[in-house]
Amino acid sequence: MNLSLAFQLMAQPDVNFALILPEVIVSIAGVLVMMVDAFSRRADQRWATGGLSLAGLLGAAGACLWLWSGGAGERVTAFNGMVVLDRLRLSFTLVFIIVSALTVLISMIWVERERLPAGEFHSLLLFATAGMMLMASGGDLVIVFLGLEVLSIATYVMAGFRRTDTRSNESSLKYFILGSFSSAFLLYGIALVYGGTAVNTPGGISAGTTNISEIAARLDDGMYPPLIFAGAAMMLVGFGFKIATAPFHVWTPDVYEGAPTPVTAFMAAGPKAAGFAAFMRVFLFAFPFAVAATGTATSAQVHAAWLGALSVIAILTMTVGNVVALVQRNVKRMLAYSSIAHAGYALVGFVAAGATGDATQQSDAVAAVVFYLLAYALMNLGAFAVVTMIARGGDRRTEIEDYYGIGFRAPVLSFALSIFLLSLLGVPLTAGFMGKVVVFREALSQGFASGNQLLVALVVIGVLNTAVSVYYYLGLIVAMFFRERTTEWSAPRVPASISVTLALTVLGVFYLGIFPGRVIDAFRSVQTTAVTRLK
Amino acid sequence: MIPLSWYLALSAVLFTIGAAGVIIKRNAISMFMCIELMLNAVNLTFVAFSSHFNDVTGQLFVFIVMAVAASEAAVGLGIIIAIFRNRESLDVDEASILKL
Amino acid sequence: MLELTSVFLFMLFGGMAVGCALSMIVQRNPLYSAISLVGVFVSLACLYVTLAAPFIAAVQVIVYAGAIMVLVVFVIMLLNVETEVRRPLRLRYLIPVAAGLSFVLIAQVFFMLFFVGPVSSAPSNVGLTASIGAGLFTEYILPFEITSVLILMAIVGAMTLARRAADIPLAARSADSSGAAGSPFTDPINDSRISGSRPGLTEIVGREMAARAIERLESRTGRGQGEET
Amino acid sequence: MQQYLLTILILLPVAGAIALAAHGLVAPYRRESHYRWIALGFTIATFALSLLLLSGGIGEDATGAFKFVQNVPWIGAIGAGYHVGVDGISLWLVLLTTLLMPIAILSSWNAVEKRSLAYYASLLILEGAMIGVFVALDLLVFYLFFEASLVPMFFLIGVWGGQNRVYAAVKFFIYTAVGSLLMLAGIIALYFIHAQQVGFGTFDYVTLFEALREGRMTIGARPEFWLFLAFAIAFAIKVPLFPFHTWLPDAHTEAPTAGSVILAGVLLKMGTYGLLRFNFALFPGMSRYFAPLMITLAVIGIIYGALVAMVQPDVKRLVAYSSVSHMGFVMLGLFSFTEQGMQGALYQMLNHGVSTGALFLLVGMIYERRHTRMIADFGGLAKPMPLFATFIVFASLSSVGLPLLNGFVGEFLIMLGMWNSGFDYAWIATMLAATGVIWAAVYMLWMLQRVLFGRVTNAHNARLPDLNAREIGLLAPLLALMLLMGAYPQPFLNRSRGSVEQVRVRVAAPHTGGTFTAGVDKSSNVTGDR
Repeated sequence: MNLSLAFQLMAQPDVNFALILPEVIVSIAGVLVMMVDAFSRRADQRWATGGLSLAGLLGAAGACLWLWSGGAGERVTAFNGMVVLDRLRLSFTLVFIIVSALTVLISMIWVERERLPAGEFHSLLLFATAGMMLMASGGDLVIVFLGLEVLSIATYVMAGFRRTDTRSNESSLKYFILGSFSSAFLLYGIALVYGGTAVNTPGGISAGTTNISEIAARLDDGMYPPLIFAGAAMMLVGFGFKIATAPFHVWTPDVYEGAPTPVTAFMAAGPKAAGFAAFMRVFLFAFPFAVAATGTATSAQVHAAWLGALSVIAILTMTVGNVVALVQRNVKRMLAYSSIAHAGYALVGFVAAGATGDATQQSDAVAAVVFYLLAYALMNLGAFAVVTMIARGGDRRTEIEDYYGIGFRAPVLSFALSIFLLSLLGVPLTAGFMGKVVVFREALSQGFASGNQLLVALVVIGVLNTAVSVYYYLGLIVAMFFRERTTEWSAPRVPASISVTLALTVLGVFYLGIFPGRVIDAFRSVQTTAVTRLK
Repeated sequence: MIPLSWYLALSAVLFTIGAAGVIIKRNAISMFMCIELMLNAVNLTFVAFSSHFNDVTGQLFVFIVMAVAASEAAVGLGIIIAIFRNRESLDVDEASILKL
Repeated sequence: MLELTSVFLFMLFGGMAVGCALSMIVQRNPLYSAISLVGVFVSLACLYVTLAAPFIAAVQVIVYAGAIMVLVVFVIMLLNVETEVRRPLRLRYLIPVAAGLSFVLIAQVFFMLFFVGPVSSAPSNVGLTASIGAGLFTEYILPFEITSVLILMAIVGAMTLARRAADIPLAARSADSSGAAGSPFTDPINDSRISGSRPGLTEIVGREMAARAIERLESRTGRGQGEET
Repeated sequence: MQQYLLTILILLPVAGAIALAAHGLVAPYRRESHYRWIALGFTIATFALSLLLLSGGIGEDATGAFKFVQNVPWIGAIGAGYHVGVDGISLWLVLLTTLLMPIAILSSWNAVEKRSLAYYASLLILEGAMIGVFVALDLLVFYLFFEASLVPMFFLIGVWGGQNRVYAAVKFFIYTAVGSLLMLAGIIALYFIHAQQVGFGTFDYVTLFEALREGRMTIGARPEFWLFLAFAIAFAIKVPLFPFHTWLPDAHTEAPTAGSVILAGVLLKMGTYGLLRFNFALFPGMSRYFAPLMITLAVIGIIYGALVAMVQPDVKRLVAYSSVSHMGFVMLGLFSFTEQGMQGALYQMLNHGVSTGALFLLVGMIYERRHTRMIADFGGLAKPMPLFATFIVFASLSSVGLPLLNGFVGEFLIMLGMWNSGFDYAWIATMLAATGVIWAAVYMLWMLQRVLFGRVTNAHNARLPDLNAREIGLLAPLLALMLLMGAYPQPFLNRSRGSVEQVRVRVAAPHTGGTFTAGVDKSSNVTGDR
């Protein structure tokens, strides 16, 4: 046996680095950061690695915009369909880059303050970013899975980065155990779908596939439809763990509370958005709305099943997140529950995207979700930047009592935090409000157009939950401005990198809140081109 | 030859045992081993499908999964060592600052 | 018709796998669990051989049984991990999830047993090293390369986490502890900016070594007492 | 200029807030007194600019059309536009806002020592948001300003308020925020109804109004029921109408003086303004359907507010409950659906802003001197503080509705309108409301008697300094307005007639609606010859 067989099997590898340029740039930057770190003196390490990371991310953003402007030509897939260039990917990639850049800015002062190895932290962050990008760009489940693993493994380490702190260790351990647990579910789902999509052709059994668009094409002819159902259910559980939807959210508060605050900021914004990217990529494109199929066809049944399950999950997620947040006394825990609730709001947009067969409407809904996640990322990172400053050495001061009366003693920090909280709450003129409006609007317009009462109900529940959330967001503002402090406290000096972060996030929150049109239009046009390109 | 479904059933049983183990076990290393068992169950599914369909993709996937499992093992054991250094115990209930 | 030898082999290795898996979760000593898990891995490798996947079978033995489990056993021995104590079930809130899940899985098993798929065709050559190599470097070239990033990152991560705490300067820890103590709160940021207040390298190392020595001494005596009682 | 005037009016105070913040950041050796001068400068400039609105010819023709309109697309993706304009209804409310703002800032000249930067910045942002509410002609923009006005007020109460400020601030925020969420739901529903029937979704008030009037868009009875409720509850909380009023006494009592003045003077009017502008114009059928209920609640509010005010031991709380009573009158007038009633209601909104504003200022002044507001702590103040006594008597009489003062005009028109409204049992409502006037006289005069007259019972009160020039200066314009509005209401009413008439025709006519000129002949212009 025989070389000839090998040659016979050997398809031409479809290598095209142009299509994965952002991922390549970020990975190279990660390696460079490690090299620079190894050869630089300790004192300027933080600036060297931080600056290099920012440069790498900037380069990736440039590459992303280049792809966006059609720089790669008309090609939409590469590496034998492993990577797709559609604009779901590009818009998410931009969000990831923004999240990572802001995390680098927040962490620059933190790594010095805690005497942590800056180079390792920044290179792990860059690798995690590459992982997130891969999750959004994967045209094949193997890439989605690998991206998820790259992201997860980097995040496990980052969560445990303060090695001498037991809380950080435990957070890391919990994240690791439950993260790998959910990966196993996802993987089992992939395996079952791979088996379920085998097709009986006249020439014999044609093998199953893990290619997302292939899966969609084979749903109705698959030999073992029950396997597809089981696989989809398993993947739902796997992704549900990753984006912390109820009832798979139980790990979130512990992990978020224990992890170092800059890492928590990153985890709540980046991996969550990446989870959404992969989740939407897989479920919208592999199990799409079945236009022509009859109700008994597998594709229609799978679609109805996951959409129904997702709606229930969305309701649970919004409600659990908000209700449990009401009783939290720790700010990081409260923000963790709030992040669960926000995942629920974004899921409403996801359900809207799934409920339609119309390509334009679907891409509009996807754009709304991306916008929402971008808005959430900005306000969340900003809020955690402030929490980092207030918590100080060792992340000790994160109880609500630690915020009593700081309002006018640290005006910059507390006013910035108030803006972020109001935005999270959804007060007009902020990004949070606009995000909710666009997401709920998509859901309602689908609901009214198709007579789908479920979507309307989702929006109503979302609005009710917003009303509930008034209480706890306001509670923190009340603590900062209206309460008196009994213990001694001096305002922390705000270092330059944090000032920049706060300025960027505050401006971003107001920009997205007041002039969201340009950004939404950009995401939308992108989504539409994506759909037409892929057809 | 054995029908495909036997292998699938076997792997489902192994997966369930692994998942149950994660929930029952309270030692971090044992939990980690249960997760490895779950991954192996998935691998069995892949290999069974692959040889059934006469398609190499499933085995390639298994190869990737093994690499992932190895990386997870390295990082997971690193975490376990770090936590043991600080706490001298791997019992996830014991002295847990954060509730699980 | 089912070939008797294959049925026998399947029953043998499948039974071994399930038995070892059960033993793994029943054992209270992590070391025994680890050895049972090695048993599962080996049985699975044998099953891969019956599935005409010799390459994967070999890798299974080398990577899982050879590398990962050795690492696990090494860590267990290194850390002197204690035997588990039986206590009421942890993660209570997961019980409904678990119940639902196991129901689904058991239903799946039943479904699979009653739905007897067609018996596989003639022995294939997809499992051979050549075809896997060809696949890895054509179709799976990108995943293969991502794997390299993954492993690199895992090395960095494991190193970062498991490195001894000694290379963290003592100054950082004292800042931590003063933060915990509360008032008067010294701001570590401001402190760290005063370059004059930083101890020199020799001082750090010296203090650190002394601290480690004391720590070690204390922990040793502490543990000794614990064992006696 | 015409086109941008309103935008400038909204942004000028906000620019003032930004200037304050910049001053605070840039000048390291800052003096707190700079802030109040900056704030005063910006508010006076805003007031001066807002006077230009009078030159716009509003109310000179009968159409009541919007002037100073600016309409530009804002968020293309969801069809929201930035559309502002001013008509006879909003004209006076905008002017009231810009007038009260410098007064509010002057009133806190010495009262706010700490954190004055944030204080004045909050007031300025609040002013921008309030002007925005009154001129917004796009429902989404209206909602934005409606909510945005909440945040600075929340801070004003919570940071600079009295003892119980946290409770009051949170209650205020949650009540109004939850109410306005309902309105948001209604706004979005309107958007989709328009999208379904006309083909494109819009938040534009004028477009929606025209589509409804010309029958291009019809809202079914059941949706209209819910839509009316969604809007009406949001506004009723703001007014506040009887069962939703519980946040008001707390907020008023705990707020700093300037906050109370703005709250009573302007913020409450957002509710009645919203009802008049949106509920009546967009849901006329349901407005008629709900009128009996609303009238009942209004009458209950009038009497309840008055009775509770009577037993208050705290002057500020007394004035707060009198607001509940007065705003009941406004609601009564609005739901009479007659020209007199609605014009009277609009007029009463202004009156209430002026006279209750003045009362809160006076209470604030006495509080600054004595640090108490309990009626029992005072007595015989007329002797040491004759000027103060004069002013408070004057303002109280205006609030009570003494003829020749402004309160009388409004209340008389409202009761006349209600009497003529043609509702069954309208006379009962009118009679009951009239007793409200009597109760008002009782509680106000009783309060005056206990505070001002008699012997000086408390030694602290004997040496109190009388009002100083600043205080006289900030009260004088309000007193002048009371006299002017009481003696010569015609110019005020003329300006708003056309716009009110347009809404009235819509809401009083049968549901099919007609052109608004068709309705004019039906009602004689009683308004003029009072």
